[in-house]
Amino acid sequence: MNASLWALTLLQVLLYAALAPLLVGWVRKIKALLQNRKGASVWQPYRDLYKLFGKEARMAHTASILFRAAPYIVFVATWLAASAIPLIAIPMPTSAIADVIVIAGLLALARFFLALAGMDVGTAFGGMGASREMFVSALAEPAMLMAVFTLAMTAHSTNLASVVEYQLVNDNILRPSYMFALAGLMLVAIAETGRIPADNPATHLELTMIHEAMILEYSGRHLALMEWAAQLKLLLYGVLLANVFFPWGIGQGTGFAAASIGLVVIVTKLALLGVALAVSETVLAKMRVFRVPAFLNLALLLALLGLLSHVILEVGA
Amino acid sequence: MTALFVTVFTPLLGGLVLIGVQRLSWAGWINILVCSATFIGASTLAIAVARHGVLEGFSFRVDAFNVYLLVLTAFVGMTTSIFSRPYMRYVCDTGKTNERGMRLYHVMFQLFLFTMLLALSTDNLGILWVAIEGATLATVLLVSLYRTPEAIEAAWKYFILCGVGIALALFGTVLLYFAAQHVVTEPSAGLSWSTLHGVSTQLQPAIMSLAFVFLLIGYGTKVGLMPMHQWLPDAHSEGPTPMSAVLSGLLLNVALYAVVRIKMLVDGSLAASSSPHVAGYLLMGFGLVSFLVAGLFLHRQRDIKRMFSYSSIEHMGLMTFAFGLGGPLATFSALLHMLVHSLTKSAIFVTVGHATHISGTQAIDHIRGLIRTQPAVGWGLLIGVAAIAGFPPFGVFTSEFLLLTATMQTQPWFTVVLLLGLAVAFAGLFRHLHPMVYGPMPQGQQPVKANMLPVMVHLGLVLWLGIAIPGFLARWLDRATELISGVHLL
Amino acid sequence: MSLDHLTLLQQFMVVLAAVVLFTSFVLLQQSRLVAAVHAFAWQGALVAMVTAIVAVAGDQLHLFFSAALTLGLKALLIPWMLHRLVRRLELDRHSETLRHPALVTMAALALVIFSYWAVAPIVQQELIFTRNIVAVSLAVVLIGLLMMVIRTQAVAQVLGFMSMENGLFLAAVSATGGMPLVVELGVAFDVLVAMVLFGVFFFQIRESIDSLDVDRMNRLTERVDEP
Amino acid sequence: MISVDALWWAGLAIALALASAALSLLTASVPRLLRVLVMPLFALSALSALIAGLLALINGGVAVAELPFGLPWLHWQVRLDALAGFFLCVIGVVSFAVGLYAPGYVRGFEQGRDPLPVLGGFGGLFLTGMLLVVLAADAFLFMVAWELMSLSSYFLVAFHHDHAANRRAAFLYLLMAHIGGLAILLGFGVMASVGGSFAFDAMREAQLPFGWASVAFALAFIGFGMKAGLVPLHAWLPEAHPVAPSHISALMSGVMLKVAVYGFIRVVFDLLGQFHWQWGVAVLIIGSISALMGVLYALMQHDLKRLLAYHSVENIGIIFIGLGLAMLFYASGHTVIGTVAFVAALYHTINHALFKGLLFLGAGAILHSANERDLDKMGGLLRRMPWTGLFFLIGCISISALPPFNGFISEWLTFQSALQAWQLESGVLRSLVPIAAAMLALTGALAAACFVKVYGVAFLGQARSRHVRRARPVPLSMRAGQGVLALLCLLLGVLPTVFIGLINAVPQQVLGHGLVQATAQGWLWLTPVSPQTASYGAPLVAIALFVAVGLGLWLVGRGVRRVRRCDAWDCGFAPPSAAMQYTATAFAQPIRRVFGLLFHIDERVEPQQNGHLRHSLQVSDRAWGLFYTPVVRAVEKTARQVIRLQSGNVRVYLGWTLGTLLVLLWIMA
Repeated sequence: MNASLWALTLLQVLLYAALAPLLVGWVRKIKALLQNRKGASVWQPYRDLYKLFGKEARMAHTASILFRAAPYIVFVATWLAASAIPLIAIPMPTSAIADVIVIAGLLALARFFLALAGMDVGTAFGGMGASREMFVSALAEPAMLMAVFTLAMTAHSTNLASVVEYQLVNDNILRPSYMFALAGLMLVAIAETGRIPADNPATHLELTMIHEAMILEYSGRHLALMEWAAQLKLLLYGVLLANVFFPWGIGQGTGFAAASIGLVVIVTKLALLGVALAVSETVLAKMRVFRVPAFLNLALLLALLGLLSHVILEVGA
Repeated sequence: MTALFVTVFTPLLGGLVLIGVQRLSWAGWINILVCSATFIGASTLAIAVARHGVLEGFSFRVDAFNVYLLVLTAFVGMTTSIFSRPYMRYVCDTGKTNERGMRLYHVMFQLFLFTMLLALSTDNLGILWVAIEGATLATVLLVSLYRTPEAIEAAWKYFILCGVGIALALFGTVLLYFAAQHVVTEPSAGLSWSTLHGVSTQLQPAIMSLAFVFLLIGYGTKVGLMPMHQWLPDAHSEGPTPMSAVLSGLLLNVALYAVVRIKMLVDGSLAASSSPHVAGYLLMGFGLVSFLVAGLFLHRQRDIKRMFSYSSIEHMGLMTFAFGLGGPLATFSALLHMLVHSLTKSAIFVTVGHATHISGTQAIDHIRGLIRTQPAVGWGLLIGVAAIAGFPPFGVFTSEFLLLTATMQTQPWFTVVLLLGLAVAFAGLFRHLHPMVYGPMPQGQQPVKANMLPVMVHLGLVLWLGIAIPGFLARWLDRATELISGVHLL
Repeated sequence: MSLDHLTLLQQFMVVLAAVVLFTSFVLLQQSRLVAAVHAFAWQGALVAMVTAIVAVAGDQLHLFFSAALTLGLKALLIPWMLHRLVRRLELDRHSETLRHPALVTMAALALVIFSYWAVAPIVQQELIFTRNIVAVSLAVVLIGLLMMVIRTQAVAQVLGFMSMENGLFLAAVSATGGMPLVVELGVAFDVLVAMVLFGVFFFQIRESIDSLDVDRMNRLTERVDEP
Repeated sequence: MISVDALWWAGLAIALALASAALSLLTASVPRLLRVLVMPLFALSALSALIAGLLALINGGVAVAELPFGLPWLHWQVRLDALAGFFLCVIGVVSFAVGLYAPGYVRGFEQGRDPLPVLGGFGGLFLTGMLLVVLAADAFLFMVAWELMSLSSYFLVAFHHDHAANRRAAFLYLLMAHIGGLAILLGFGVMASVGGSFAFDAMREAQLPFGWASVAFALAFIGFGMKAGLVPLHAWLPEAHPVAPSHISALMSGVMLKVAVYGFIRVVFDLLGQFHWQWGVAVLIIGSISALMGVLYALMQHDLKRLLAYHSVENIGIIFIGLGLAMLFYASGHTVIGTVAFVAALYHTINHALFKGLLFLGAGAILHSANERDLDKMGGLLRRMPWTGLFFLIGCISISALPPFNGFISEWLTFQSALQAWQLESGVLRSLVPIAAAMLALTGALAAACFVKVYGVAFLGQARSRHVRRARPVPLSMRAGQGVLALLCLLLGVLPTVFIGLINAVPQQVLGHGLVQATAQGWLWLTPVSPQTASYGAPLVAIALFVAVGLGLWLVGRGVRRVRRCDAWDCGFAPPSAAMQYTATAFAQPIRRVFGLLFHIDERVEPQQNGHLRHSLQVSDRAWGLFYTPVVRAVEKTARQVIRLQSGNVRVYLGWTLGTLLVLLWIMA
């Protein structure tokens, strides 16, 4: 546990917060280009956050103390969850502190308070959003856990760092379980981060909105934190997909060189993921809320298949 | 010996005295007085027996088996008389009966106790028969005391069925005597139980088994074994409540006592034969049938006293089964169960008396909200029923637990049947009990002047027996067990 | 054992026993109450005679006493009480129609055979001659019971009960040469009291359902709510 | 070796409980005594029980004693070992909180028409029963204590007996408790018939053949499962728990169910002392089903206490998942992982005791100050009763298994043991365990959804009825009672290593294997199997969370900077009224839609005279139609047949006598 290691970890943690808006900006930009629009610059999300932090926050008369505390809790929980995932280099003490189940737990905590905040003011939209968010996540969370359990059981560890390491050590094996897990996790990521087709991040005044409906009442710094947390969550899932399934290039030591290479690699991976996301969001249409369960059941099914194919095909053999 | 005579003949004298007593208020007190005297006599007798062992003479025989039944009988008789004084006065005030009826009641109450004690303490099977028949005669007029069509009908059925049963028992006794004749030389001893028990191995198996059939059916009718039980619910439900208490608590016990005494003789004579346990099997069969069927009967009752008389049948069935099972543990449990059942059941009937008094009817549908109206009565009934249903820490649980243990050791598969029966009976009792004790108070229902002392005493004793069986009682029961099953437990 | 081994007295007794059996058939079939009471009285008398003969044959003195007891009780007192009751209940003209008399006779005969079969183990171990009569007495008891089952008339039921008692007396005498005296007395006393109580009940029943038809006493049943 | 003083404390606990029961007879005349005397005694008794349990766990020995009661040849045997000690702690801690809470709560009953002695007396007996069950070392005392527990809690369930529904619930409860008790008794009978005695030691010695052992196991599983409320034997639970006074509901849901778990562990893990994978599979499946069905039915409820009761079914299911895994792994010889699962089950046992007790006390507080149980009439309570609001929130987070609170730890441990399924030999089991894990995950997520619903509808938003709008904070004692439990929820979540170190004595004694490696890395690190496999730095996570949030509030929020209040925006619609909020029913609607076929839903919309539409929704338990009504019908039918025996005609009766006589003569001759 030398200092450089902790420094590296701190760097990663800060990088998460720093990179999160960029990914969102990038996805928006690509979407715009795909739709033959010029679109705002990739830095736009940073400007939005800055502006929001500057503005004064307003609260409804009916809002309680929980409404004010929620943004901080949501942001911190999401951030902590993210900081346990290796971003640019594997050796991270944080991933020993919090293994993948804890990450899921922290995300659930964030969601818990997000939903409560949605219900706090006592508006129809807030309740609707909370109800749908919890209902979607109720189906998505097990799928996610199953997907990561597949990896965990393969690597005999729920510690993400060691999972990634295991991947790198014997990466030339083609595992059926991984394909299922990857597919499942992708669907979960889409649902959890509120992207099309499960939800539409770019809409209000629509009876199909989920995430936006909950933060409808927020303004100023509170809104900023909520938005930032959402962006972090997107980044988190992106990194999870990128680094756990395609870990190649991630820095193995604590050396600065390895880390910088890792940074370049992960940025490229994320860029590619962003493109893929943008494309899918352009070609797909938002589905009705009550089609979402089918979507998530598919995810759950895939994840479970991954797990079963692991315990049956890979361990038994 | 004097203690014995005091015990047995005090009630007789009391009865004769009570014929002359005109004043109703006195009669009640005299009743209590006589019963207390009897109880004191019985207790001293018990001490004597505990000290010197078996007590014999004048064709009486008091051993460990019947001495505790004597004490029990005297005790329940006393508590019931305490309860019956105010209760019967209330009955008289409601005009259900009149002065003559009351005098009849008091006289017959004493005579009934006399026959019970006589039947328990005699050594002569003939006198045993006479006493049990006498018990029927003493109680039959009390069953019809209220002169309602139902009461008379119940009395008639009681009379006819028990009369027939007893007649068959006499035939059995004759056969017994016959069997005895070419073993026992001088004829007078031919019916002495102790003599017969001494020579029981030489008695003719064929005749003995024949005699056992008649005696089982005869006395079994009194025990309330299915399918000869039909008189029992009628008689219990239509007679005055103190009568129901002593019938359920004592008469059934005495009849069962007779059956067991006979079984001991028969077992002796059949020991060498091809089917040594046939008597036991018969008892087990009758007991099990009575137990299960009575449990089902409980589910469809409309009259509270009928319900509890069916519960009596159920428990008598349980005891019969236990005695039939034989073996020290089962016998011990059966003896204990006799004790706790009659204590609990008479307590319940006393409470039921108050409950019917409160609501003015015996119909379960019209007895409501007792706890709200009069907590003492409501809780008394609730706890009494919990006790009889076999909930610890009450004694009934202990005896049932022992019985189940014994069954598990010898006939494991019967245990399942017993447990099913217990569950069914339990549900049957509580589904009717619940609406009676709980819920809001009906309009214009008034608390009554209730004397809950007997109930408390009885339930207290049962609770004590459930938590710890006192040493002297354990030794008593153990000696009785040894007497009956040949093996002792402690 | 065959009759020719018996003395005349003993043969006579066997005959009497047969007649006792016959009387209980008569009792079973007799539809008029007064006549039935008379038949019952005769049965009692016959039992008393049997007792007396046993007493003579086995010269047991206390049996004379019980013979007298039987005669007084079963042949005179109880019939007289019954007679009075019947008259006071205005039943002297009463006659109930028996259903399927032939069937009942068949059943009674079957009972006779059954009872002989049942007591066979006793008879087989060849002992003193009176033992054959045990079968008869059991038959009398069973027929009495049968009578109580088929007769719907309270008085007739009591008659059945009493003839059962006769059977018991017969059994006691024939099988064992009489019970101990104290028991005899007790039994006799019980029977007497029972008779008195029956008398009381006739009137109680009469005033409650103004009839003596036991089939009409069926209030106390669990089947009220049955369709 | 344990010194007797642990046992002495336990005896003191029982004595005090009995004293509180006895003294409560006085409350008939002096109502005040209930809260100034009886309930404090209750709390003291609980406290000494807790001390006794802790001593037993720390010293980790066995103390036995014999009481001069019971059968002449089998006196009451008492035995205090680590397992008993652990459950003494569970009972003690919750009962203590209840004892703190009750004085404030029962004040409301002093004017009521229901007799107070019942409340205090049977409360004391209830506690006595539970303590004795845990201490009993022979089947007779065990059964006595067990039934004492059932009976006294039944009287408490029937405390408010004016409503027919409550009476029905009480009857159902007693009936099923009795049947369960009989099953347990029979199970003991089977073991005793081999062991030769009803003393637990003899049973422990006896080696049952697989057949008989399975019978005993099945009977114990049915009997204790009925008490613990496993599906499908749970029907009484959601009926009975809600109708008792709330502090009693807390005891029943929080503690009594755990006593049932204790019984199961004692019989299966200790007395039978053998494991077969068939048993493990049975327990695992039933546990998973209970967990899932429990939470789904809970989501459908809008009566708060009923909802909590259904959550007890869920959590008991989770506990049994842990036990099932333990049995499975032990049966296949993987003792380490089996121990992990066992400890997970124990940990969840105490956790559930804590947060379910806390939640029921909270529900009681709402009932006390707003006199309301129906979620759809609540709302905005957080601003009216802030402390209760805070504690209830902690309870919600804990039961939803979210870090850094205690519920998460036990579920994490359960997952960890399930994730070792790859070590199992049989492919079937290897694939069965992950499915159970999946159901567990689903359960957790649904539970979170359910408690967002509860908290959001009850404490947030605006009040939906007038009397809720008038709710006042509850008295100090009630807040104290909740506070203790809330604090413990946090502690058990933050310092798992400490508590696991305590619990460790239990598997050490019962199974012979401790969980040393779990706490080997120091108090910071929880490593159930090995540091490489999995590790969780609970304190660090908690610290990071709190520090970061604090910093955030300080930096960004400048502490609590004033914010300007305004109307809710709500996309610019008219200012929202309370009626426009999502109700509990509405909240659960999507899930009701998805899992529709698991419920018995009766939803209808009828037009009224005044042209309005009336919407009624009735979600009922499928278990009734499937398991209960058939049995009832069968009994009724046979009874109806049998009573024909009592035809009422004396001649028929005589016929019976004659017939019986002839038949018997035929048999004998």
